[in-house]
Amino acid sequence: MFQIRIHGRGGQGVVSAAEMLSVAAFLEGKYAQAFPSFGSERTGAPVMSFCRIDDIPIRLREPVLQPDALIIQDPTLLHLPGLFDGLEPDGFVLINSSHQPAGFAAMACPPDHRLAIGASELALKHLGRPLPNAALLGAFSALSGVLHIESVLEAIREKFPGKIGDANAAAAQAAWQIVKEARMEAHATAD
Amino acid sequence: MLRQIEGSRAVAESVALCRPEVICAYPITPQTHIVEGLGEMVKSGQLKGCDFINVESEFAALSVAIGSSAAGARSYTATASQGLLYMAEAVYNASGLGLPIVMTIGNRAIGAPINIWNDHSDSMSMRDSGWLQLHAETNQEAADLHIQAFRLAEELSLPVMVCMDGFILTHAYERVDVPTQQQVDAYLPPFLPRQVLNPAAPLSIGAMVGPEAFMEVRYLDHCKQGQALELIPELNREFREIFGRDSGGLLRAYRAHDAETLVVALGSINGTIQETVDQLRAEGMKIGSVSLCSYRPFPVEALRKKLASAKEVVVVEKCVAVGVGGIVSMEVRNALTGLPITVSTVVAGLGGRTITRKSLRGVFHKAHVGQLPPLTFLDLNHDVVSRELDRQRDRRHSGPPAENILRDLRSPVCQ
Amino acid sequence: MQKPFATTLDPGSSLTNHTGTWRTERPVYVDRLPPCNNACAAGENIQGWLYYAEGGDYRRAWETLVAENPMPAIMGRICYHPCESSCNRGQLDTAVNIHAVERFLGDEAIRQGWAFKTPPSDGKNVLIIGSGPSGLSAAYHLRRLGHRVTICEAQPALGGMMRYAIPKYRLPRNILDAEIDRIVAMGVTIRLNTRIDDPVAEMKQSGFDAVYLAVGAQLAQRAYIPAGDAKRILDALSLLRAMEGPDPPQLGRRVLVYGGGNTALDAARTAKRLGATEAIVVYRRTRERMPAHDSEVREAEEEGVQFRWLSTIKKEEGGAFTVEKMQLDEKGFPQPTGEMETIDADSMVLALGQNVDLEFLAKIDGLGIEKGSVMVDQHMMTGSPGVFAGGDMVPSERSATTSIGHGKKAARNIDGWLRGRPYTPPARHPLASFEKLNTWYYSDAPKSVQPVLDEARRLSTFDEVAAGLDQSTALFEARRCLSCGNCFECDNCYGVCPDNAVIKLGAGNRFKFNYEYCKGCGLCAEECPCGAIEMIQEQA
Amino acid sequence: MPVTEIKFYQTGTFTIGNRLLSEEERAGQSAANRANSLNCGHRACQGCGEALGARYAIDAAIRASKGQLIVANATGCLEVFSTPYPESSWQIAWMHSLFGNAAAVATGIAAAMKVKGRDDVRVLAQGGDGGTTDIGFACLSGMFERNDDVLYVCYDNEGYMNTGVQRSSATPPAARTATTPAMGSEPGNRFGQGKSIPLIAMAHQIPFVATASVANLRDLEDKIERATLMRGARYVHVHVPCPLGWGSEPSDTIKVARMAVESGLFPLFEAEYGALSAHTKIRRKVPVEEYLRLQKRFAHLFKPTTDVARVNHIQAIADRNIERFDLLN
Repeated sequence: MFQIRIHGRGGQGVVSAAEMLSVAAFLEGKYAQAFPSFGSERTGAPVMSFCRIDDIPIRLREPVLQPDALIIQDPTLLHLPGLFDGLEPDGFVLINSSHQPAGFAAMACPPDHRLAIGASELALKHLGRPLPNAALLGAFSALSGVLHIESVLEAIREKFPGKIGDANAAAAQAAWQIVKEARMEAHATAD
Repeated sequence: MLRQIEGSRAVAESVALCRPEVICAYPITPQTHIVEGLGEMVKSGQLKGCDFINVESEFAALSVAIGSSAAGARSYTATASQGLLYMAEAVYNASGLGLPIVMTIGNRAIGAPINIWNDHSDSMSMRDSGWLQLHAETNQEAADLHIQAFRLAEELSLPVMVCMDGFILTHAYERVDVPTQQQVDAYLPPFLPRQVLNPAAPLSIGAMVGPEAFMEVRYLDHCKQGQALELIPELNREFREIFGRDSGGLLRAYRAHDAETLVVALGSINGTIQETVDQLRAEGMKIGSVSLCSYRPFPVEALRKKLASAKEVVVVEKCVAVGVGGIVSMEVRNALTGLPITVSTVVAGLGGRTITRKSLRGVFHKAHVGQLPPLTFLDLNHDVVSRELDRQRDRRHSGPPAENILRDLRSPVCQ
Repeated sequence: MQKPFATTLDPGSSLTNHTGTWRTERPVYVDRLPPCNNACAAGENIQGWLYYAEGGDYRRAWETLVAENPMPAIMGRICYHPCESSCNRGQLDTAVNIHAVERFLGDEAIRQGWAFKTPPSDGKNVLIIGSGPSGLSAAYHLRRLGHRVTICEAQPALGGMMRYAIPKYRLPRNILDAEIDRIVAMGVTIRLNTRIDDPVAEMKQSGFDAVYLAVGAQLAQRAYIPAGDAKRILDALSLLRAMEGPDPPQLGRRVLVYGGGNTALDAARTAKRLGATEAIVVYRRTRERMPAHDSEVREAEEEGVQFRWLSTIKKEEGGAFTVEKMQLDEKGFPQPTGEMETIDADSMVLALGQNVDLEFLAKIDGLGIEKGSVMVDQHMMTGSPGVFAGGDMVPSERSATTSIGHGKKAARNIDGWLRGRPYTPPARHPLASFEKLNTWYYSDAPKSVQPVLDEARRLSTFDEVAAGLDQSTALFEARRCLSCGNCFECDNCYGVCPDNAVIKLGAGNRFKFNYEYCKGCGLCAEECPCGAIEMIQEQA
Repeated sequence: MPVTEIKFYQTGTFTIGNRLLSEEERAGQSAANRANSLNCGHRACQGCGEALGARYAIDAAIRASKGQLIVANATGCLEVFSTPYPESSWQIAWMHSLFGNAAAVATGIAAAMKVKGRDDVRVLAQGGDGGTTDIGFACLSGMFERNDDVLYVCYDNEGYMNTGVQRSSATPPAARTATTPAMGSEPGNRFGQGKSIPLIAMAHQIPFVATASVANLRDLEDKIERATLMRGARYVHVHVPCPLGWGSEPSDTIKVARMAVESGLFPLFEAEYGALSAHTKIRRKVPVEEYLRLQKRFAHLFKPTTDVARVNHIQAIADRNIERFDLLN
C-alpha cells in the first residue's frame, strides 16, 4: 500500500489533489482511497488530505500516519510542527517552491526522493492562477513513478472538465517534463 | 458501473436510481453533499418525476416527507447530528404512522460542546424511535443499503435510517460500483402504500389512541421489527442475485470461526478493525470481528450464534450512554445472556477522535489476556481529565469544562 | 388496503357516539303570537298572510287573510291599523305597511275575481239585523259554518256605516260593492229596506233559530243650540248619508263642523269637496285630545280644513254663530270662560257622536241595556236566549274593524249555541315580543310610502285620496315582515349548529332537531331571528 | 308609482338562507345535502366555535374542490375532539401528524399530488392558534415563503384550550388564562404582546390572505371557497370563540364573535400579494366593553369597578383597527 499525505492551505485544492490521485490510481485498475483531514478550516488555514493506493481493497480508515509521500503545496508550511511526522525513511517529499528551501538538503529521505518545483509559477503560466495542485501531481508522478502521467492527466480532466482541465493538465504535463529532464541530468552526471 | 467517487455522491446516485418522488433538503454537515447532489440531478433532469424541496428546518424536512409519504409518494431526506434531534418529534411520528420514509444519517456527534465530527451519538439517540437503522461499513455498502432500505421500508411500511459515518465515508473518495437503473428497477418495485390519503377513499390517519389501545399499537410496532429480522437477510440474498455482491444483511463476521476474542462494531471502523485483526492473526492471536449492519432491529439470535464460541467480546462503539457506559455493549450483553463470555466496552472515536490500529491493538491485546476493564475510553487524555476533576473537586461550579480542557491542552505540561 | 390498527380510522365513524346524552336543556320549535295579530281587532293572522305574500303567493295570502276577515280591500282602506302601531319592525326602522299590503291583496282579489267557496247549507237558520261590517262579517262566517243566513237591512243598500258614513274618497263604492257582493254570492238571503221592530217575534214567525243584532249606532248625538234658522244646521250622519242619494245637500261657502271625531273630519272634508271655500272644525278641546285619528287630521289639514280648538258653539242667529272660548282644567276637562265671539257661516254640521237606536229592542225580555249599549256575555249573547249582538251596539271601541271581529266571534258562538257545543276560543300563543327576536339578521329597509293624489284633484273630486301599492312595492313591504315568533325557514338553526343536529325538512316543512346528537348548547335559539326556538329543561 | 327593486329585506344576506332564496343566493351550509365533512358525534364542547368554523371551512373547500380535498391537521382541540380512537368525525381524507408541522405535512402532500399530476386535488392545512402562531410558525412561514400550493386555515380561539386554557401569542391583552392569571399589578395577559399572523402572512407576499369569523358564516364560506381554488400559498384566519376558555355562554358563541367584529377588535379583511384588497364594513359599531363583558376572562376589568384605563386601552386597539382597515366605510 502506498500512502500519500498532502499539506496545503484551505483553497489551494488540497482535497481535490488527493481525490485526483485516487482517481488516477483507479484508472490504472488500482484500489484507492482519498479523504480530507476533516474540519471546519476556512480559506488560508493549514489543511491536510490523504490518499492510499493499493492492489487490494482498502479497509483502513485511520488518517495517513506513515506516509510514503508528502506533497507540500506551500513552502511557508515548512515550519509547521509535525509536518514530516511518520514519513517513511525512503519516503518521497515534493514541495512547491521555486528554490531549494533551507534545510531541504538535510532531510532524512534519499536525495532523489525529494524535489522542489515552482508549481505556482507553472500554474500561473498555464492557468493564469497560482493553483499548484495539478502541477504538483504531474511532478509527483515523475518523482515517485507510482502513477503514470497519462492517468494523472485523465484524472485532472475528469475533475475539471473543459478548458480549466486542459490548462491544469498542461501545467501537470509541464511539471512532469521538468522533473523527468532534471532526473535524466542527475543520472547523466551520476554516470 | 465502477467509479471512483465521493461517498455522498455514490449515495445520491443510488437514491436517484430508486426513483424518489419527493426529496426534502436542509443543510447540515456532513450530510449536505448528498442532497446537493440530488438537487443537481433534479434540476438537470437526470432525476425525473421528483419534487426537490428546500425546507426551513430538519423538523420541516421530515414533516414534509411524512406528508408526501402519507400521500403515496416515495419520500427521502437526509440529516445528521443536531438536525436529527431537531426532527426527533417527527422521527417518532413517522414510525408511529408506519410511513416508509428512507433517511440517510451522516453520523456525527451531538453538542454541547458543538462538534461537527463523526460518532454515533445522533442515530443512537433515536434507537428506540421505531425506525429501522442500518449501518454502512463502506461507501459501496452505503450506496447499496439505500436501495435495500426503500424495499425494506415499503414492504413493512416502516421508515428506515441508513447510517454512514460522517466524513469518514461521506467525504471519502472510493471505488463504488454504481448500479444500473435496470438492476434497481428489477429489485425495487413501484411504491404501493399500505394506506394513502385519497379523496376517493377517505381515511382519518393519525388518531388519538388512549390507554385502551396504545399498548397494542406499540406491541404491533415491536412485531414489525421482528418481521424485519426475517426480511433483511432475504432482501440481502435477492440483492446478491441481482447485483452480484454482498451488501447489508443483519451482520457480517470476519475471521470469527475459531476466534477466542471477538470484536463487535458498527459502521466504517470495521475496516480498521479487520486490518488490526489481520495483524494480530499474523502474530498468532485468535481474534475475529463482527460488523453489525442492522442495529434496529437488533439481531439478538444471529449475534448470539456468532459470538457463542468466543471467550471475550470487545464492543468498540462510537457512542456513550453518559453515566452508564456502552450502548451497543448493553445490547450485546443482553444477547449473550447466560453465556460465560466477558463483554467489555471500548468507547472510541467520540467527536471524530482518530481510531488507529495501534490503539486498537492495545485494547485487543489486553482483552485477550483478560486485562481489559469493562469500560475503556480509547486514547483518553487522562492527564487533562484528572486535572479537571481535581479542579472540580476543589470548587464545585456549573458550566462546560471544555474551556479548561482546551487551556490544559495548550499548556506545556500536557505536550 | 390493510390500514394500521387504531391510528387510522374509518371516515365518519363517530356517528356511533350519541352526544345527545350531554344535554341538560333541549331546543324546541315554537310559534309565538306576533304583535300585529295580537293587536288586530278583526283577529286577522297578519303574519300568516304576509308569509305567503312574501313568496308572491297572493292567492294563498288572500285566502289566509279572508279566513278571518272577508273584506280586505275595505279594511285595507278604512282600518286605522293598530297592527302597525304594535309592529316590532317599528322599533327597528319603521313598521311594516300592513294595511297597504292588505289593500293590495283585496284589490288583487277583486281584479282577479277570486270568489269564496259556497259551503253547504245544512245548518240552522240565522237572522242578521243590519248589514254593516259586523252583520256582513257574521253572515260570512255563519255561511262558512254551513248555516242559512238572512240579512235584514233598513236601508236600500248593504254596507251600513261603510256606505252611509265613510266618504267615497276614503272608500270607493265599487270596492265596497265588490266585497259585499262576494259575501252575498255565498248564498246569503238579503232583505233590503226592511226594518225589524220585534226581532224575537220575527224569529218565531220566520223560523229563525238565532238572531244577530248588528244595527250599529246611527242616531246622531244631539246638542241643544238655539238657532234662528234650523235648516242651517244638520248632523254629520245625515250629510254623509245624503252623499249617497241623488242630490247632495247645499252647505254654502263657509261651513262649520262641530265635533272632534273622525266623522267630524269626514264632514269637513266632504264640505270642502262640495264647494265650501272654508270648512272650520270647532272642537271644545285641543288637537292632542281629539278622538279623531291623526292621519285623518293630517289629511284634513292638507286639504285646507281649519280648526278652532277650545271652542263651543252657543247659538246661531241669522248666520252668525256665537262661540265660547274654553280652557282645560287640571283634569283636562274643558271649562267655559264666558269669553264669546261670533263666526259667520252658511251652515253648521253637528258631529258630536252617535247613539244606538234601542226602540226595536224594547219587546225583548231579559235583554239588558246599560249606558245606551246592549249587554252581552262572553259568547256575545244577550240576556235573551238565541239573541246575539255585536258591533257598535255593544260596549267596545267603535270601529269597522272591531265590528268585523265581533261578527266573526258572534258567528262562532251562534254556531256553538246552535249545535249545543258552546264555542271556546283556542288558547293564544305567548306574545312574540321584540326582546325575543335577534334583529341582527334583518337588513335595514324603511317602509315604502303609498303615493297620494295631488291636492287639486283631492279638493275638486271624490276620487280616492290614497292609491294602492303596485306589486313590487307590496312584495317589498311584505318582505319587511320580521315573521315574529314564527319560523320562516332562514336556515339559521340548521347552519349554526356545531353538531349538525338540525334536520332540514325542505321548503315549507321547516326543521326538526336530532336529539341523538344535539348537545343543547342553545346556539340555534340564540341565533333564531324570529324567536321561534325555545330552550326547555330536560326531564330527569 | 315608485318601484323599489325587490331585495330580500326580511333577512337580506345575513341569515344562512331562506326558503325564498335561490340556491345561489343561499349559503352552502343551507343545502340539505351539504357535506358535513365534520359530522355528528364529535366531542367538541357545547357551542364550540371551532367545530362550527371547521365544518363551514372544510365543507366550503369540499364544495369548491368538488370533493378532491386532502386535509392536514395540527394537534389541538380540533384534532382531539374529532378523532379519538375508535371514532373519527371526518368524512374526508384527513391526516394528523404533530402540533407544529401541519403546514409542512401539507406541503408534502401537495408535493406528492404535484408529482402524481393530481392538480385537481386541493390541499388544506388547519390548526388552532397555538399550532399556527406559536409552535407551528416556522413551518407555516416556510410554506408561505416557498409559496407551496396549500391553503392554511387557522381557527383562532386565542389560547391553548386543549391543554386547559393557557396563553398563546394570539391571546389578547388583559385576557385571563391559566398562565396569565387575573392578579397582580397587570392582571391577565400583558399589553403590547402577541402577533398578527394575517399581517405576517401578507409580508410573505402570498397570493391570498383573509380573516373571517363565525359571526359572518357566509363570508367565511365565500373566502374559503375562493381561496381553495387559488394556487400557491393561501391563509385564512378564522375567529372562533371558545365558551370554555373565554367564559362565555355556549349559546353566545356567535354573538361574542359578532361583538368582536362589530367592535373592531377582529377586523374582517382580505389581501392579495401583500396588499389589502377588501374589508367588511362594521354594520352596527359597538364599544369593546360590550364584547368584553360577555366573557369571564375579562371579568376582572369590571370587578369590583370598571378598570377604565385598561378598557380604554383595548378600545384604542379597536379604534386603531377601524382606522387602519377603514372599517366604518
